[in-house]
Amino acid sequence: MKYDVQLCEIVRRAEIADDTYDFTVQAPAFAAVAKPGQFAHIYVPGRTLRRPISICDIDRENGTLRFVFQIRGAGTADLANFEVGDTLDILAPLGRGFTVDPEKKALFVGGGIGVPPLLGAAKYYGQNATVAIGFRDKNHVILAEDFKAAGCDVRVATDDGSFGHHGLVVDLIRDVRPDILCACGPMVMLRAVAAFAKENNIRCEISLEERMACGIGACLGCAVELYDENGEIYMGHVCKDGPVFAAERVVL
Amino acid sequence: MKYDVQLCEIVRRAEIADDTYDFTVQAPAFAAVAKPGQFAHIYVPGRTLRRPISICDIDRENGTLRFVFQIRGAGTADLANFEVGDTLDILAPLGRGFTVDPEKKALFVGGGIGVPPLLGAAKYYGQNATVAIGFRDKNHVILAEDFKAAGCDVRVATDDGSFGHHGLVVDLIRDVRPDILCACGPMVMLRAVAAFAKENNIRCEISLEERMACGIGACLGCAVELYDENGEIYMGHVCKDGPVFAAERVVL
Amino acid sequence: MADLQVNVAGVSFHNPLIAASGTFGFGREYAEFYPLSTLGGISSKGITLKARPGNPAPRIAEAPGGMLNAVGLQNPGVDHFIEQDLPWLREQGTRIIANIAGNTPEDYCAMAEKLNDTDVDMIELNISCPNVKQGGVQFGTTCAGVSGITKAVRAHCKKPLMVKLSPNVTDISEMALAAESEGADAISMINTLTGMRIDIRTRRPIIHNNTGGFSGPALLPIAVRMVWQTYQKVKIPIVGLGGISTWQDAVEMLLAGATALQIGTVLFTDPYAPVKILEGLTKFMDENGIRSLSELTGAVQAW
Amino acid sequence: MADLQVNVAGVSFHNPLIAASGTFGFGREYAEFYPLSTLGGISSKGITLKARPGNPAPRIAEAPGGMLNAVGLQNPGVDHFIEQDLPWLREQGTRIIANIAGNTPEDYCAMAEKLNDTDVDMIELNISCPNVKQGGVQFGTTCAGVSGITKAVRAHCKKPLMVKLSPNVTDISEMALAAESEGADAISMINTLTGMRIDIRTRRPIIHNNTGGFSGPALLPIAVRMVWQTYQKVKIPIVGLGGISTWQDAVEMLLAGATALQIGTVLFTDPYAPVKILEGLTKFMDENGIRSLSELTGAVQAW
Ligand SMILES: Cc1cc2nc3c(=O)[nH]c(=O)nc-3n(C[C@H](O)[C@H](O)[C@H](O)COP(=O)(O)OP(=O)(O)OC[C@H]3O[C@@H](n4cnc5c(N)ncnc54)[C@H](O)[C@@H]3O)c2cc1C
Ligand SMILES: Cc1cc2nc3c(=O)[nH]c(=O)nc-3n(C[C@H](O)[C@H](O)[C@H](O)COP(=O)(O)OP(=O)(O)OC[C@H]3O[C@@H](n4cnc5c(N)ncnc54)[C@H](O)[C@@H]3O)c2cc1C
Ligand SMILES: Cc1cc2nc3c(=O)[nH]c(=O)nc-3n(C[C@H](O)[C@H](O)[C@H](O)COP(=O)(O)O)c2cc1C
Ligand SMILES: Cc1cc2nc3c(=O)[nH]c(=O)nc-3n(C[C@H](O)[C@H](O)[C@H](O)COP(=O)(O)O)c2cc1C
Ligand code: FES
Ligand code: FES
Repeated sequence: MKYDVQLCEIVRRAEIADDTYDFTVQAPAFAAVAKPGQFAHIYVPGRTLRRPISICDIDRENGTLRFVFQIRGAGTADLANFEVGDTLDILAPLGRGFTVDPEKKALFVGGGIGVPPLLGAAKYYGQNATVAIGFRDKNHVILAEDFKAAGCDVRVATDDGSFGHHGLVVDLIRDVRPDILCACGPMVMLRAVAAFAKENNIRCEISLEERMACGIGACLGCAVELYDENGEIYMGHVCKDGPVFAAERVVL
Repeated sequence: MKYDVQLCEIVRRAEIADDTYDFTVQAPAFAAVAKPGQFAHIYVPGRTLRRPISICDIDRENGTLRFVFQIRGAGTADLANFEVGDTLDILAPLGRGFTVDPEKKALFVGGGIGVPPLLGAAKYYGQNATVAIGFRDKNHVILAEDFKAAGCDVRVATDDGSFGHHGLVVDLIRDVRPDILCACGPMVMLRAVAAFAKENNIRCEISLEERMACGIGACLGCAVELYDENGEIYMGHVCKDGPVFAAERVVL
Repeated sequence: MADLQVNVAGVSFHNPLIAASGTFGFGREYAEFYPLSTLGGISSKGITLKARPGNPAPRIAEAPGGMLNAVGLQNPGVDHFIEQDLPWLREQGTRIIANIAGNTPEDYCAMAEKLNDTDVDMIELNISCPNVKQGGVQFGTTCAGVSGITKAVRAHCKKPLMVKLSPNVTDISEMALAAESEGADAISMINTLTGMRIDIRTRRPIIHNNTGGFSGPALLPIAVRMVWQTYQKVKIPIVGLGGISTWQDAVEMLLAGATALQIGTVLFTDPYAPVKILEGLTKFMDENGIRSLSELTGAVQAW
Repeated sequence: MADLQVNVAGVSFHNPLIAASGTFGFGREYAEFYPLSTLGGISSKGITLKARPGNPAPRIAEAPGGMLNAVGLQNPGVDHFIEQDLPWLREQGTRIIANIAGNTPEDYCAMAEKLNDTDVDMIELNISCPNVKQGGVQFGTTCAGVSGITKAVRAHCKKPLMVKLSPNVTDISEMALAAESEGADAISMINTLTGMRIDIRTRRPIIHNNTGGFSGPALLPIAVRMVWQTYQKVKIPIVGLGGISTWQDAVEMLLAGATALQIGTVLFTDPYAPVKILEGLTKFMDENGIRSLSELTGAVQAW
C-alpha cells in the first residue's frame, strides 16, 4: 500500500508574511518516505475537494512535515484558521519530486508561493546550491533565512525593489552555470527559466500546478500537455507524472 | 426592527446528560426582551438551515441566555463541539412563549428534551409551580435540580424506573389542579396532557416542534394544523404563531 | 460610486437584488430586519386565484449544499394580496413583482386581469412550481406548454410579464425561446430542482409531499450554466437566480448573462445576506472601475 | 452477520458498492489504499473505440456541495483496455464493468463486440457524458435516442447490459423505460448534472470546456428522487448513484429503489469512504435485523 491518509497534529504554526502560513505537522510515517518536491492533499472540512500543498520541508528525525501556503481562496482561508493542537487530514506523500544529487551544483529559482516547494531539495545541496527567489514586495519575502541557514547562496528580488534586487528573479541567475536547475513559480517565470536552461544546456526541472480532484492519477483531472519520446503531444497528469517535470517534456 | 442576528460568546458549557449539552451565551440585547418559551435560530457553520433551540432560561441581570439541547443529528452534533469562548451566530428571540402569570398556580409537564423550554417560565412561578418531568432513564434526567432551586414542587418519572416514578409523567399529575398547564415533549405526551387539561377545565399551553427554514414566518415551512375561531382547520406556523400554542387551538 | 441600478423590461430597480418568490412572504417579516428598500425588488409568495392551505407538514428538509421545500403554494389568494398586502408593500420603496401560479390558463389570465388594475410593477409567471399538481409545472416542461400559457396570459396582461422557468427540463433555453416568442418581456430562472430525502429510520420521505424543490448554494453552477445557455439564445433580459449566496456568486450570475438577480434560500441562512451582497458588489465595482452593472451582463468570455 | 451480497441482472456482487466510472481510473491507484476486493465492483473509466486525449486543462472546479469536471473521456481506447488493464483488473477479486462511450451507434457496437470475447462482467452504456460532443449524450436525452442506441448495442452485446442515464432531462423515468423496452438488463443513474463556474477575476469559465458535470453530495436528493420515480416504472434493477457519501446516503438510495450503488466523488474527499460506508451498512443491518440488502430496495413508504 503506497498511499495513506492520516490525521496529523499541527505542532507549529506561524504567519510568516501577509496571508502566508507556515505549519509543521507530526507525520512520522509520511516523513519517513517523503521526497522534496512531492505534495500533500489536505482535507478542508466541509469541502468536496482536498487542497494540494507542496511539502516544503521534511524532518525525518522528528517525524514532521512542513507546509507553507498562501490564502488564495476559501479553502486556504479555512486552513489558515487551524491552530496548534488541531489535526489535519492529510493524504501524502504524492507525486514525483525533484531529482536530488548533492554532489552536483544546483540552482533553485522560485517565485512567490512557488518558493516553498524548493526548500527541502535545496537543503540537500547546502553550499552547492544557489537560490534565486522573487517576490512582490518586502512584505511577501519568505524563507530566505531558511535557505541561508542551509548554507545556500541566496539572492532575492522584489517587483518593487523594496527588498533585494529591484526586478525579476531571472535577472539574478545569468551568471550561474549549475548542473541542475529546479524551479517553481508563475508560468512566465518558468518559461524564462526553462529558456535560460536550454540555452546553457542545463538540466531543468519545473514544478507545476493544476486543479486536482483525486491527487493520485485516477480521475485524470489535472491534465498537462507533455511531449512523449517522439515529440508528440499527449495529456499527462500533474499529480502522478509530476508535479515536478523535466522542463523539456512540458508544452510550455 | 424586531429581529436581529448577533454573534454571542459562549460563557458556560457543560454536558449535563448523555449527549445533552447546556450552553450559556452572552446576549444582553436578546436577554433584555426574550420571554420564556421563545426560541433561538442558531447557525451551524456550513449548513444551509439554522437549528431552532428553545430558550431554556433568561438571565436579564447578566445578559445571558441558556440553551439545553440534545444531539439528534449532524447539526446538533456540530453545535456540541463549540467551546467556551467560541461565538454562536444567533437569531433571537423568536415566536410566542408561555403565558406567565405568577399569581396563579401552574403545572409544568415535560418529556425528555421537551423539559428545557419549561424552566424559564417555571422560575417565574417558583413555589406556585408543580413540575412533572419524564425521561428515558436515570442518565437522561436533566434540570430537576434547577426547578427545585427555583422552589418548584418537582416530580420525576423514568421509563425504566431507574429514577423517580417508574412510568409515564402523566401518572404524576392526576392530583394537581392548577390554573394553567404548560407542556412540552413528545406528541403522545402532549395529547395525554391536553386531554387531562380539557377534562379538568384547565387552561393548557403546549410547545410544538416542526422543521423550519426562516424561523420568522416568511417561508411558510413550519406548518401546523390549527383551528380558527369557527373551528375550521387552517395552516398556521410554529415559528410565528407558536412554538407555544393554546392546546385547544391545535389539531392534535 | 458604482451605480447598482438595473433595468428589466422597462422597469428600473435601484439595485439588482430581488427577493425570490416564496422565501420572503409578503415582506413583513424581513422588514423587521432592515427597510425593504434595501432590496431592488420583491417577488411575492406565489399567489393563486383562490386561497390555498398548502401541503401538510413536514414541508422542509435539509440536504448538503441546500434544502428541499414543498410548501405547496400556501397563500391567501390574489384578492387578499391586492387588498391586504400590496398597499403596504407599495409603501416600502422597492419594486413589487406578483408571482402567480395556477391550474388552468384561465386561472392565470384572471389573476393577470386583476393585477392589471393595481400598481404592481411586474408579473412573474410561475409555471415551474414542482410541489403541487396545480402549480403550473405542467405548463413549464414542454415548449408547447410554455408557449401556450405565455400567449394566453400575454393577451390579458398589461404589466411587464416575466416567465419563471423550471430547471427540470432537457433544454431550458428552448423554454425561454418559447416564452420570448409569445411576448414575455423577461425570463427569470431557475426555480428549484426536484429532489427527495428519505428518513432511514422511519423509511418515510422526510417531506410529506414525498418530493420537494431543491434550492440553495449547490444550485449555483446549474443556474449559471442555464443562464449562460439561455443568454445566447434570447434577447429579452434574464433575471438570474438559484443558489446565489455571496457577492461573488452574484457577479458570476451577471457574467453568465443575468440583468438582475433574485436571492432566496440564503436569507434563511443569513437574513442580512442582501446587505452583505450589495456591499460586496459595490466594492467590486469600485475596485474594478465598473460604472454600471450592465457592463457585467453576459461578459463571460467562453473558451 | 448481515449479507451484503446483491445481484444485478444475473451478476452477483459480494457487496453493493461499485466504484463509479471515471472516478477510479482502471483501479490501479486506489489499489494502493486497499485491496480492490473491498469493493463489490468497479466501473471502468469511460472507454471509447479509439484512444482520446481528453479536454484541455482546467478540467476541474469546485462548487458548494460538490465539484464540476470535464475530463472529456481521456482514455487509451478499448483495445488497450482489453489488453493492458482488464487482465490485471480481473485478478483483483471484484466485478468489472466496462463503461463505454461513443460517437455513433457503430462505435458502441464495435466495442460491445470486442468486449463480448473478454471476461468483463457487464457493460455500462454511457449515453450521458455531458463533456464531449462525441460522448453519447446526444443519445441520452430523448426517448428515441435511448431506444435506438440500446437496441443497436443489444443486438451486438452478449454481456449483461446496463444503460447509464443522464439527469439532464425532463423525465428520466421515460428514458429508463425506453432502455428497458429495448432489452437493457439494468439501469444506472445518475450521471452528472451539467453546470458552469466562472472565474470573476478573469471572466473566464473555470473549466476549459466552459461547462462541466456536477457531482458530489449535493446530487443525492436529485438522484434519490430520480431513482424513486424510475423504480415505480421499470422492472429491471437500478444501480443508484449520485452524491452517496455516507452509509446513511447508501441506505436512502436503496430505500428509493436501488439494487446496488456506485460511489464516485466521495473517493476524492476520502479515499477510504468505501470501507466506512460498508462498515456502517453492516452495522445498520445487524442492528435492524436486516438479513439481506434486497429487503431495503424500494422499501420507502411514500406518503
Ligand atoms: C502540486 C501543487 C502544489 C502546491 N503547493 C502549494 C504550496 O506549497 N503553497 C501554496 O500556497 N499553494 C500551493 N499550491 C496551490 C494551492 O493548491 C491553491 O492555492 C489552493 O488549492 C487554493 O485553494 P482555495 O480553496 O484557497 O482557492 P479556491 O479558488 O477557492 O479553490 C477552488 C478549487 O480550485 C483549486 N485551485 C485553486 N487555485 C489552484 C491552484 N493554483 N492550483 C491548484 N488548484 C487550485 C482548489 O484546490 C479548489 O479545488 C499547490 C498546488 C499544486 C497543484
Ligand atoms: C421551536 C423549537 C424548539 C426546539 N428546542 C429544542 C431544545 O431546546 N433542545 C433540543 O435539544 N432540541 C430542540 N428542538 C429540536 C431541534 O431543533 C432539533 O433536534 C434539531 O434541529 C436537529 O438538528 P440536527 O442537525 O441535529 O438533526 P438533522 O436531522 O440532521 O437535521 C436536519 C434538518 O431537520 C431539522 N430537524 C430535525 N429534527 C427536528 C426537530 N425535532 N424539530 C425541528 N427541526 C428538526 C433540522 O433543524 C435540520 O433542518 C426544538 C425545535 C423547535 C422547532
Ligand atoms: C421555501 C420556498 C418557497 C418557494 N416558493 C416559491 C413560490 O411560491 N413561487 C416561485 O416561483 N418560487 C418559489 N420558490 C423558489 C424560489 O423562488 C427560487 O426559485 C429557488 O429557491 C432558487 O433560488 P435560491 O437557491 O436562491 O433559493 C420557493 C423556494 C423556497 C425555498
Ligand atoms: C472526474 C469524473 C469523471 C467521470 N467520468 C465518467 C465517465 O467516464 N463515464 C461515466 O459514465 N461517468 C463518469 N463520471 C460520472 C460518475 O460516474 C458519476 O455518475 C457521477 O460523478 C455521480 O456520482 P458521484 O456524485 O458519486 O460522483 C465522472 C465523474 C467524475 C467526477
Ligand atoms: S487529480 Fe486526479 S488525476 Fe490528478
Ligand atoms: S420557518 Fe419559515 S415560516 Fe416558520
